[in-house]
Amino acid sequence: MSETTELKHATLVTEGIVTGYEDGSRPRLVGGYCPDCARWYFPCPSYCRSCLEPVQAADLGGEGKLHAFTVIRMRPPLGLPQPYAVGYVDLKESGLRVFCLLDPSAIDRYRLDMPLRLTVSVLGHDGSGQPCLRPYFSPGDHHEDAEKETDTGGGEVRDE
Amino acid sequence: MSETTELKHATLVTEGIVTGYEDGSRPRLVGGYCPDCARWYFPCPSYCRSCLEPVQAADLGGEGKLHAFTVIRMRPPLGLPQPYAVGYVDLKESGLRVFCLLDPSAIDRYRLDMPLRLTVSVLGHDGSGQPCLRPYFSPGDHHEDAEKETDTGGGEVRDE
Amino acid sequence: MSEVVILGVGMIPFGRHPQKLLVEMAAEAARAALKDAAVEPGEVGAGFFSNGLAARLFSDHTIGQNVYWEVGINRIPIYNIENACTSASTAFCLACGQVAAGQVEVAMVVGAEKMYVPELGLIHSGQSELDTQLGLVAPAGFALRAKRHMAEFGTTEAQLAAVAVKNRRHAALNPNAQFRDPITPEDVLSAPMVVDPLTRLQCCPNADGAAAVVLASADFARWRRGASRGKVRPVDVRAAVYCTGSYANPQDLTHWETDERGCRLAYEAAGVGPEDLNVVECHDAFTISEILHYEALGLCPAGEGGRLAEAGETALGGRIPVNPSGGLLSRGHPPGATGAAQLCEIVAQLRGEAGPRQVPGARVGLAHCMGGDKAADSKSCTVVVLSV
Amino acid sequence: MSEVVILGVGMIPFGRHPQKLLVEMAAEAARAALKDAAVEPGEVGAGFFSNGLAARLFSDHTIGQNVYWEVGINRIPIYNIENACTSASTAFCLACGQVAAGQVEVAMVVGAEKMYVPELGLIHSGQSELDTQLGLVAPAGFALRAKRHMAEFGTTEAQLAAVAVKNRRHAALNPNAQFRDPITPEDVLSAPMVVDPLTRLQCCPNADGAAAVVLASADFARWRRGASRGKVRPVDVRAAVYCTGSYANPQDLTHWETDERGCRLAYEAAGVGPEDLNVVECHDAFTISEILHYEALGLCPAGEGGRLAEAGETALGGRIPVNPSGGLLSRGHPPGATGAAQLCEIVAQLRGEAGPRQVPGARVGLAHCMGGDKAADSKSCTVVVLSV
Ligand SMILES: [Zn+2]
Ligand SMILES: [Zn+2]
Repeated sequence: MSETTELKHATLVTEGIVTGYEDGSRPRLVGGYCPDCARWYFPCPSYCRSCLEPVQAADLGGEGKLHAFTVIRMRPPLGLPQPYAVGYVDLKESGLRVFCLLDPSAIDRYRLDMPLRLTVSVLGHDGSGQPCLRPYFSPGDHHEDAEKETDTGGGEVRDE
Repeated sequence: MSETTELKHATLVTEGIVTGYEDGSRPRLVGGYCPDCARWYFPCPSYCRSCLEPVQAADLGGEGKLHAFTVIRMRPPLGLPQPYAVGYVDLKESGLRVFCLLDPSAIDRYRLDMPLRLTVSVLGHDGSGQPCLRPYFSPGDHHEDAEKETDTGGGEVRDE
Repeated sequence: MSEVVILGVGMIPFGRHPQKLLVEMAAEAARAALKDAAVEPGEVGAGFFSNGLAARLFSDHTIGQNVYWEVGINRIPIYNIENACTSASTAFCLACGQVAAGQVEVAMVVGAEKMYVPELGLIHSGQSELDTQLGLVAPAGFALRAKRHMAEFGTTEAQLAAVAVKNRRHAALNPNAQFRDPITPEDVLSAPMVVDPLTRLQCCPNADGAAAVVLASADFARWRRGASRGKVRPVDVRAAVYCTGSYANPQDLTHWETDERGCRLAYEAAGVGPEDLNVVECHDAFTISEILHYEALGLCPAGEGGRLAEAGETALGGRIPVNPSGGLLSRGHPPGATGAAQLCEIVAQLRGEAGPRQVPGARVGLAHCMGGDKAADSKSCTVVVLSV
Repeated sequence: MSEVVILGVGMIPFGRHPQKLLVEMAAEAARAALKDAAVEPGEVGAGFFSNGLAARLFSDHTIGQNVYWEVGINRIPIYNIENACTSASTAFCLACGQVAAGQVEVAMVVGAEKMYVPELGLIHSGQSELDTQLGLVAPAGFALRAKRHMAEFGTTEAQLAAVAVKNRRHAALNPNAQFRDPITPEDVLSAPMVVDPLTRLQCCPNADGAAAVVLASADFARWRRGASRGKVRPVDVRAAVYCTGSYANPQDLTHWETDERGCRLAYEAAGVGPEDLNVVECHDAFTISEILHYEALGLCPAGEGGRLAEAGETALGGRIPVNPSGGLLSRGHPPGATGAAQLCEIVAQLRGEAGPRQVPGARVGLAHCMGGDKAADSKSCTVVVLSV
């Protein structure tokens, strides 16, 4: 429950880039999609880069595969932990390759091509010292996640 | 004497632009002079703008004539008083027209073409809150000043 | 330079846009300009982005690439230009040069600025400059000029106020202007004093804003006009001049030598004189500025600028309307965008699309911009002459 | 582009200059370049000034005018250019374009940066960018590439280290380089880890620095050479290419498409290929960068960059010496100045004036620069080919 409390007092790093985290359902990235051009975007741009028309907000899911990762051991920015991990993640539904934070508690477990699952939680601050909600990927796939949810009897409270 | 104490603890707004203020002698602006090109400068540049050779530091004196003045009534920068006064001053020796602060205690006395005399004293801060020595011109000419010095029996302590 | 045309312009209303990022504002203006020009993103061969303050205010840099990619423009050279108040017009001069040289067929300028943030602070010539450290805030340099002009030529406070009142009257007719409610001379003169003799209503307000211009070679415009949509309404660039200060000492405060030189060079390049102009946008950062620019532009003899304003000759309906958009004084002044917004206005005027503020039959227009105080001179002056 | 030459170059030693203001450093480099070119201030027709950080660090802006006036240059157009690590080389490309078009006979580029101040903080792609807010500091983007390159091509930590060791060995021969003490592979690999697998000695250090280049038309150079001092030793500009990212998704992290495109365009413009090069300065911001640039430049096949470094082929005395100056890794990397410093080195090499680090008989040289991370791509790449 302490994490839930934190969630309520922290602001999201950038509005509109994730969904499904406030209500305990599955966190997913939100990007954009232009149906005319069949193009996906993350983050959602003002306009489709092909046709310059506004794009629809699109659920990009919370699952991906690790394309590259590294561990940042220098003095971290934005109150992030030292060390922390980042990587490029290939998103399952859209095929987009996105830069993202990786779960800093799993630094020793990252392997290329491993499945990842999105979390949204307080990680670092917003630049003015306020706690900040950031999306990050953790090891694990949808299947694992579903099992876990079954184990705990539902998705409302999760403490990974 | 309190002003003298202040002088010792404050830093000069920019190094090398004034002299004669630390020892109680007459404060003067320091600029540059290129003997080859017979050109005066304030502040002193790295090179003469005609011949690109280094210039000599040059005493520009402490006397001038008020070419233009105004009173700044907006929220002041750098801890300057509200209001404060600035102007363009035509320096006596070099003929240079320089931008400078004017004595804020004499705001009602400025008239075009009036004679002015340089003071260096704490006026505002240096941007990080530390008291800062700044040159500024006050009404009065050399002649007046000389009389005053005679009156007070010397130039060591002056409290204008 | 007759071979360069403006194909399209776009801007967002200047004002407060707290919900929009700088890049979003810029992209909105860029998209509008592309659509106005009927140019596809892939046709743009070079992009220029101008901004003055985002590095200091937001720790952002190399922003142009972000802006252009928001409207689908990538791969091409993108230039990030800063030049104080003339940032956008300097970018325009660079872009014109590349088109005139045949280095690109289509170029684009986007300027944007976001100023309504608590971090803004006072506008100055650079914190490391001695003048700044000696208290030279931006309005003070202009106030000193006003005081000399009043002393030497008898310019009055009422004449200064007339400029602000006129530009506000114009702004009421411009939906892109920030301040549109009419003001009276009394309002201007009784507003809080900022720097003697300039009251708050004589100083241009801050603004969030963005504006964009699409340029092309005349050949491209002809081809496009013939081949396609008929919507193409090119405006000829007759001159695009940029010069910097002379910094001579002593400076005469009643005019900027740089201003006069810039105007003269532009007239020479364009082959026109002040008598040929139908409409002018000039850099009325302060009321006194507009008066001094009248004189530099040759709209009146030296010293007569105040009387020209007071006589209404530079108002819509007058002999030579100046700042029909409302100018910096009422449209607001986001330095990164102002130079492009001026071009938006002149293009609208020359196309006959300026609606209730249209100067009837305008064929030749001029956009004038100045920026940066240095050694009692100006660091930059740009003058663009357009015609149809 | 064969009609543009470099007439003169100048720089100050990169390192710590706490006593010098940015403008002073820049003026020192500018003066040296003017003297090297035997050009008078009044002969310069356009000036470009490049800087990346001073607006954020010092609240300074519109700095170019201040710099040029310190060396007696006024009135002419002065352009303030920011483009991350390629600020100076982008300015050089712009300047080349104006000279090539005949818009000016003589142009000048001055780049400067002052970084050794407490306010510096971490280098990133812009604070408002989502990637920055998600923790993308500059070394991380390169480290991710290194990890993919190692995974796909078997590049080793020893090969990465070889780049740092070589560039330090070169720097020992360059009095303008910041770090000149030799280092061993063990030093490199045992240095503190910054971002896996890049240790501190694999990341370019900050620096205060300034560098300048004087360009002219070949006609001007011929006239000057004939008319005067014999000191004139022009170097031909065969290509000056600037391009920006494609930002395609997904990006292949083992190379930058933008890098390859920039190199290809430059070779095409210059009419040379990698086999014609005698000396290269490339943007070794990190050890992995130099390896990737070898491949983009065609100095070796894709994936072979690590082995090329390890084999010593890019060291002085090797097949194609890269970064004889010490590169960013040992000279230091002040973003506003680096692109111009690279040109200083190539010009010295082609003139045969590089002293103990001279590549014997160098006739064709290339300066390569990259900057700005965006969408796993680079925001800019510049490639300049020079020859004598
Ligand atoms: Zn689309
Ligand atoms: Zn001299």
